Amino acid sequence: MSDIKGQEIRKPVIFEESRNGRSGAVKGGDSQGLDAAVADIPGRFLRVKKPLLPEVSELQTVRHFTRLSQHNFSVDTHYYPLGSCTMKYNPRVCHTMSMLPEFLERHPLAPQSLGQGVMQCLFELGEYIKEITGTVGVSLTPMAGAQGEFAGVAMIRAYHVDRGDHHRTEMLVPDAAHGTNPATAAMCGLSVREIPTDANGDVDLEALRRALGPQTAGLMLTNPSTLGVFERRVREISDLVHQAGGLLYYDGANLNAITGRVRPGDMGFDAIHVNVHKTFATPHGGGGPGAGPVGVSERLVPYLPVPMVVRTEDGQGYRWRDGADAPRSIGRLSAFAGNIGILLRAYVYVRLLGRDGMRRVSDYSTLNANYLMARLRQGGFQLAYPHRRATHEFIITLKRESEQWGVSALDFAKRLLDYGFYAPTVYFPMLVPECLLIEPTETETKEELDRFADALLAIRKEAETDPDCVKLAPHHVPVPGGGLGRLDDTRAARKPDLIWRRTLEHE
Amino acid sequence: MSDIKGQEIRKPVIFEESRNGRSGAVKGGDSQGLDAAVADIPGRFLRVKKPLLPEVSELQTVRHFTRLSQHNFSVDTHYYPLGSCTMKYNPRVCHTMSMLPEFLERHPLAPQSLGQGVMQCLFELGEYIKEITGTVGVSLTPMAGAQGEFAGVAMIRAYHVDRGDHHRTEMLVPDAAHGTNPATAAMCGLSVREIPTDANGDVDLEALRRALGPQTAGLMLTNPSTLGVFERRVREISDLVHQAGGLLYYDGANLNAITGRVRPGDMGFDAIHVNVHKTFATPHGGGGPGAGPVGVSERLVPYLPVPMVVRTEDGQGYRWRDGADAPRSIGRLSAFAGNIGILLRAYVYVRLLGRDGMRRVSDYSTLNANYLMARLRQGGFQLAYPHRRATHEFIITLKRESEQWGVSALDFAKRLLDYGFYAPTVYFPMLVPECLLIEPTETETKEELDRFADALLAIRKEAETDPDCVKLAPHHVPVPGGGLGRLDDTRAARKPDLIWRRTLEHE
Amino acid sequence: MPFIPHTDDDVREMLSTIGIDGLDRLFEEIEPGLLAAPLNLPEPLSEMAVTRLMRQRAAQDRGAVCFVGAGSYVHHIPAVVWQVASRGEFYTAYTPYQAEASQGTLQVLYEFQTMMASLTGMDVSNASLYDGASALAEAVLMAIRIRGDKSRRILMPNTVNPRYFETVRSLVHHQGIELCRIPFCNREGNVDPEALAPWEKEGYAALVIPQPNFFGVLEEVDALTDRAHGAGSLVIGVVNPISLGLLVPPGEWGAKGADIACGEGQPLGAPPSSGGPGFGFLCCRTAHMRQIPGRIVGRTVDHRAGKPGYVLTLQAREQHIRRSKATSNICTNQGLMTVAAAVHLSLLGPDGLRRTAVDCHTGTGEFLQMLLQLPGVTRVFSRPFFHEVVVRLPKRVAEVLAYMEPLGIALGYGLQNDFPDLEDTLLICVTEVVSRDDMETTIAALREALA
Amino acid sequence: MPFIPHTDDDVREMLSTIGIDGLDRLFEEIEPGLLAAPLNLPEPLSEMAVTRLMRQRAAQDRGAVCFVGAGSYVHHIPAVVWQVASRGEFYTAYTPYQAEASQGTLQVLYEFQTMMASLTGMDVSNASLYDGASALAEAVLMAIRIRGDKSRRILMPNTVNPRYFETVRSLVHHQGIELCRIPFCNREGNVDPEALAPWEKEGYAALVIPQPNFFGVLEEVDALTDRAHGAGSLVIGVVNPISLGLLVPPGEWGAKGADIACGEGQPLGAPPSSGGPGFGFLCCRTAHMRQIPGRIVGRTVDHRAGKPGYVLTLQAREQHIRRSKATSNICTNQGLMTVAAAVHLSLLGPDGLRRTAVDCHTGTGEFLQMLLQLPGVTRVFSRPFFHEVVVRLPKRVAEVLAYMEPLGIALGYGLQNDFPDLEDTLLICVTEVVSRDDMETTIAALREALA
Ligand SMILES: Cc1ncc(COP(=O)(O)O)c(C=O)c1O
Ligand SMILES: Cc1ncc(COP(=O)(O)O)c(C=O)c1O
Repeated sequence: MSDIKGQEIRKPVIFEESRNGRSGAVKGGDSQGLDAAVADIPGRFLRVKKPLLPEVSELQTVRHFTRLSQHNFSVDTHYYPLGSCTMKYNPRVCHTMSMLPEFLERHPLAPQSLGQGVMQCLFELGEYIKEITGTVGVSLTPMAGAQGEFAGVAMIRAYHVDRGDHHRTEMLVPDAAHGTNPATAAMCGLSVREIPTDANGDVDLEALRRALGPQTAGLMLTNPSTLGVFERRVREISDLVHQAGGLLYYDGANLNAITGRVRPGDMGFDAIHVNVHKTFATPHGGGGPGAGPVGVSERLVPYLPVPMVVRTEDGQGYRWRDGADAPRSIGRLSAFAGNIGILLRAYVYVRLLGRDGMRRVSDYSTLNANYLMARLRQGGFQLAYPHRRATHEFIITLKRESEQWGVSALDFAKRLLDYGFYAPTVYFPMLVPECLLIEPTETETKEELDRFADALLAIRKEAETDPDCVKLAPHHVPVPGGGLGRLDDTRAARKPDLIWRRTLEHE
Repeated sequence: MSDIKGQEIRKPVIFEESRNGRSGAVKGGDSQGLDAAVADIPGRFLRVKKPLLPEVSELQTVRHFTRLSQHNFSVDTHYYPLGSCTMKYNPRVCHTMSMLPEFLERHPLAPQSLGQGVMQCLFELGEYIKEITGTVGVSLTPMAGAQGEFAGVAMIRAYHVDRGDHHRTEMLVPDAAHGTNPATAAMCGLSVREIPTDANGDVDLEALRRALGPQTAGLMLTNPSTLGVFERRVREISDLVHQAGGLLYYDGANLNAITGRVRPGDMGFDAIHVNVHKTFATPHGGGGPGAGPVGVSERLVPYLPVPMVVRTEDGQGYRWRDGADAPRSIGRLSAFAGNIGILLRAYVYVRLLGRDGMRRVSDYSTLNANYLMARLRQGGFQLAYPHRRATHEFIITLKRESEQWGVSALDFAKRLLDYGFYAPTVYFPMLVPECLLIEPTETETKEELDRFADALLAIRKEAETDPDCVKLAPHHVPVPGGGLGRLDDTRAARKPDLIWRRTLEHE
Repeated sequence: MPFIPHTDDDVREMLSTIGIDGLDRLFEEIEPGLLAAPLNLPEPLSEMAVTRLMRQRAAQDRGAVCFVGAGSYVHHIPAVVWQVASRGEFYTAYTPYQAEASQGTLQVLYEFQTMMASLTGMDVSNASLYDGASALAEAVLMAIRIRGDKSRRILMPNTVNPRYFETVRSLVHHQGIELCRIPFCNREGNVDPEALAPWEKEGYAALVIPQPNFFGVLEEVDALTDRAHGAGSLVIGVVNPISLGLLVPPGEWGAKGADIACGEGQPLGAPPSSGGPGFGFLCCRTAHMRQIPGRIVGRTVDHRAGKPGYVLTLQAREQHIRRSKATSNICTNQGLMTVAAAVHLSLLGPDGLRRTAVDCHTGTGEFLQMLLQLPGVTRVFSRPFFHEVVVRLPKRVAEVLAYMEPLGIALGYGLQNDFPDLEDTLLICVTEVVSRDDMETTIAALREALA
Repeated sequence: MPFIPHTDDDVREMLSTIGIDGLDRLFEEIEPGLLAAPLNLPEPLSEMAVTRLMRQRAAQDRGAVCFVGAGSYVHHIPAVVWQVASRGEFYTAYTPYQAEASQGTLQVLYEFQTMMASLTGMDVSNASLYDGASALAEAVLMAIRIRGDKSRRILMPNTVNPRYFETVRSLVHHQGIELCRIPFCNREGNVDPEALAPWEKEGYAALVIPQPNFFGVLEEVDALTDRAHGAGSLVIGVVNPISLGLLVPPGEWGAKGADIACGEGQPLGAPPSSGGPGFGFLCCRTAHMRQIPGRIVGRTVDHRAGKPGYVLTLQAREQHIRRSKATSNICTNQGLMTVAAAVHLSLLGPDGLRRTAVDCHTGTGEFLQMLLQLPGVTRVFSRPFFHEVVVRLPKRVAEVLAYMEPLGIALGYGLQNDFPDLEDTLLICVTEVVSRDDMETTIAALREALA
């Protein structure tokens, strides 16, 4: 039998489909006289060599990218329990409404009178975020969670500097923290000190006490933490940090676990970012765009990044407040005002859910996580924090499986793909060995959770009886070249092939 | 190794995913008090048993149908050389423009003053169709090709009846004709007489002469015919039929081969339908909707089906002309005015292509067919009409292959799926044994044609060396139940399972 | 060249493989006298120019607050519906002739058939027809086939949508089928079962029963069905699928239920779109399954593993096999609209459908009460109705409509053209998309119009 | 419950598996005093109500004939672009951490990287940053890392978009980096290479060169690049990708080409959308590859068959591995926008991109000529420009803009706020979407405004 397979046919790089002189989108007129038309630009400024862009027909474009799209797991096609990423259903109406042509076509510098609709949405979204996070000031401008973190830490720094506290240059970060936390602190010119976690997943209070001092700028905390547990002594922690003169940053990546139940502001945090692609169900788009609004307590309000939407003086409309208007602001983080198209999706989402809906988010995401955790525990998996409630996510550790059968967390992850599930987050947080961080989200059904639990249990059985099957997985997920195996990361990093070249023999 | 495969996982029927009380789209309010709200309707009119509709979440709906969609070959994903169906690229802008909310939301009985935009498009489309087909009157109302045929034949019948020619009740139809032709004649209360085709694919003129008589209502002809050749003596044929008192119907399914080159009206046809999903690139949507506008010669103008868009008396606008206005019309074919959303797509398509573009359609569709035909002939395939030019499609016959190796046209078709190509039309037209009717269309590249030719040649080789591989194909196209094989048609017809039942054990 | 991928090199190579020296040679079999002069068509437009043009055209079609139903209904369509149905794999496929390559479309159709059969209370459904009116015509032809030579007479009440009547007439009259009109009660707006009496002696093939009827009025479907069955005739129900969220389905009318149910599927996910595309549906009893027109999908298994899959089936009924003896000439149907309907119904579910039906109905009831407060406005028929109702105005309807038109209000459908007896009456429908504000603004405007 | 699929039975069973008796128990580890009162959020809206609301909001944002550029550009986006990019498989995926499950996204990114590298004339590209301004900040940080301890000074001409300057300042100032402003020539609107002289003694890490600059003026990129290189410094080019259809790419500036190229990708398939989302791009020489911030996709092979496939690579640069030593804190980028850009560029091809650039440029030239016909309107800078140009009006700009605003005309961007010397000047841009009619209407209105 031939090995040519309908589902596994090679997907060439689009440049291989390219032919000199072929063209795509329907453009009017013809290419004659283009040179004459730019006679006012001296020749030395003009490009000679044509860039390597595809020369393909519109059908080729559609077919190429449509077929590529099918080579993706996504929420719309697969259960996607990627811990810390909250891959829940992205309501389609949010997309449709944010793609209304009036919103799309508005130039950022067009008169504000012609943008009152979008500005009202943004203003109201800011109010909702303040309410949900328990903060008193908000700026929507950060373009993702990490930029929100930057804004928060930069505000903390500006606060200290403003008060003449120039020596507060150390940021405390739990060892379980996401990589963006220390990286952000570094970008803000701060040094990072790690705080260990205790056996039950809480911050080691003693270690924290020891670390605090006059050099402390603040503490960055995720709560629920990335360990899938709620930091129980959060008020004690915030008191300690505040008493030491530091401020508290809240990494809002896990807000989905607590909306409507607890508010970071009430816990004592001074700055908070929200990943709208997590709690507010905006799509992650295979990498972004996101948006990372920041909310702040009273003392940080003057430092919020610009621009911000505020009410006009007469209270009748909305206007942009920018640097001129906010002299102590940490400034501008992007050329305009952030990812407004994404913020609109978040706005629509809150309007759809309303008060009760936002609370149900945390109720049911937590229910799903605890249920799945119970099922996996009953099936023999080892929990990282067996004595804790799960929040909206939880961790299992495959240390035992790895030691006994030589099958790693990564192998489990790859094998799950064969079963039609996207893999949970692996090897994060770093302090739990061979871990899977599993986040079911509230929009998945009990049946789907059961199927996923059954798959994990089946793989565990395989790991015992036929470990190679798991170690070589995936077996059934085609790669564009026509193969089916696992991809060679090491080779990728050792001999980087980052752009396609006509002369290169790839096959 | 487990046989669970990411790409081949069972797709359950949506009802299996259903759970009592689960719900999808976001509806406001609650279900309380629904009964009280309809207290004015006596109980005997009210439904008691809940209908079997899915009770699933919005995510389940999206995921179910998205995954199902991926189990489809389509123009957007695959080369689709389905003869007689003109599966060319469906420009996406036609979709976008016809989906503008003002067009979608317009009620058919809303005041005409609020529909001048759509009506102008329809009026102009009618003018273009007249120009392209060489006719003098047009009605856009038929909802597909077959309804266009009905309109044409009904007009021919009405014409004879109006002239007192009540005995003209026989419609002549070549043996190569599409099934809709004789079926349409029958719906119009006519009897059908078949006219044979000669060895070169032209109508057997002698047989035609013999068949003509005072009983002749007319002749239905496809030109180019479904044999992929142009009927060379079409003028002689039309003269003969007209002389015998009959009228000529043109099945416009193959108009893509001749747009801008030859016009059916100039060939002598009295009524013509156009399949807009073919020549005008509107999508076929997995079965429709289509639209089948009819154009007519002078003598049939009074009989055109209603409604039609016409200019207002003052020439400033457009209005609907209906039955009251057209007393000899064959009447109304649908509740409103046909598939207007589809007609808008066709309109946009003509505007994009313009005069030259409409001519290029026939140039390049014919070039592609003749090229592919030449390649297959050179590769050893037998052409049905080796002495003829191909039009926009052509036929190969696998009689030899079937006799020598026991591999049928259907087997070739199924094996092509493994190679990632949709299959050409098989076993139509019926008079060519073991035939594949191949229509490449103008929007495919030479490379794609070459790949397709190579695949057919490879399959021919397989048929010789490993016939079972071909006879059992497809091997790599998953079916929803998780299998990979060919489906059992016979069982389907013998034990019809046409709707899902909760109690039925399907698996 | 828009949409044509050929480079000059391609064309040269291809011509040389064919063995000719120019494109014109491809057409050399065509008698030169037939070749057309360059067509008089407009110059091509760029996508950008076409976009501008179409937006201008669309802008002329100003939306209206719409109280018109009469066979087409404005409902809210969740965003999911068309985002899914517009996916290229559904949108650009053909009728699923190669089952293995089209399992997606086929499974959706199977699910659609299940939904429609259950909704109508029937055993089987086809995979769509053009629209409600032509579906009724096909149902009539089907009934005639089922009855064989016994009768070619169909009883068609005047309470059936007049456009449906016209369509049926155009589509069936060539086959010598007699459509007999049944009058309705002027006070109640329905067909009295006694009105069938005159036809019972000679007999008839089938009775058509609309529910609700064109006036929104509920017919006595049980009595009508039983009476027709008693006369040895078939019953064809014409129904609005939204109403089936609330009303007894045709399959349960009378003692035995209707034999065929059909109607317009537009309210299930299709925007009104000036009248099309929507889709026709047609369901029937298992006994008559082989008389159905159009495509039908069946579930079967694959030869290799015996796992479920789907195919087009019972094709021996169809034109491509049976030719002039086929159950219909239909080939292309309204496939994509059934995908939208399946998605729409999945989102609604039984409760959502019921809720929609109730919301429309109560909206109509409320608006009716508001109308009846206006001096001189009266209700025409006294019987129970569903989501559509007839009122009489104290002024010429045409004048009133003309007054409302520039305000962007489509107040209703004037019945006088179709029913000369129903002078100055309007058929009015409220669906869930009409807000209370809309109603109040409209009433205010109408008060002025009537003043 | 919107979006939550749990039935009562489900909840019961799940709680019992967990071994608790109510949802509240799930939160029992949270100190009761922390539990919040019910939030003050609006009541939920149905999808229909939300649709109505958002359409009303959108309707307030009346479209304008737009002559504003200044960093965001209105281009025609073919319908294909967002129909493809909005496909659920792209739209609802995460960053491709599991390569085998995300080959589609990864291959698109690899193709995107190829297009951007070729467009800028550089060797490699990352897979996007937030926007053009933050990309410039990252380029600055990258240059500082490359230069090691040699210098923490960056020369930043005043011809760089002032919003970019502000953004760079906010993002890099904590790290002790000095941004030195370079003045421009008041007559010509560009930076004279001699203006770099004062900085050459002490040295600087990198020179930023905008091409075209904020005024649309073409800088002497060759001389500037060579001069910076001569001083042992790096060159960072900030470019508009549309201009690269026509202009010499940074990789070819001067003798050796720029070292880093970055900019705003919005003109490639992203609508202006009040300023975002677009995307930042950043390309560089192979030598500096391991200093790039953000995601990078690499092509590799599978272990089993050795067939090509794609992975995220060089991850040792990134925050999730390197933490406080990472090249940047960026995690989520603007992924989906790069899918749109890849589709957009595939539709355009090199010729289409060039055509777009030329159409914009000639449009601006034409409109400039029309403006200069008006009494008192003058051109401010004399040098060659690309698709954007500065004019001086004989009247207060604010007044003129206020006059045009209610007519739905956004006539240009007033420079006086950012450049007090440039009194009464407007930065004007014409793209291909502006028609001749638009220009004429605007000129007529402006004539009145100036009268
Ligand atoms: C715990 C945590 N913090 C911060 C981030 C960074 O957010 P973003 O990716 O939106 O920049 C993430 C994202 O995955 C996260 O999981
Ligand atoms: C030759 C021919 N005639 C008629 C038809 C019927 O057209 P439609 O499917 O639009 O009803 C077809 C469709 O396949 C055809 O190929």
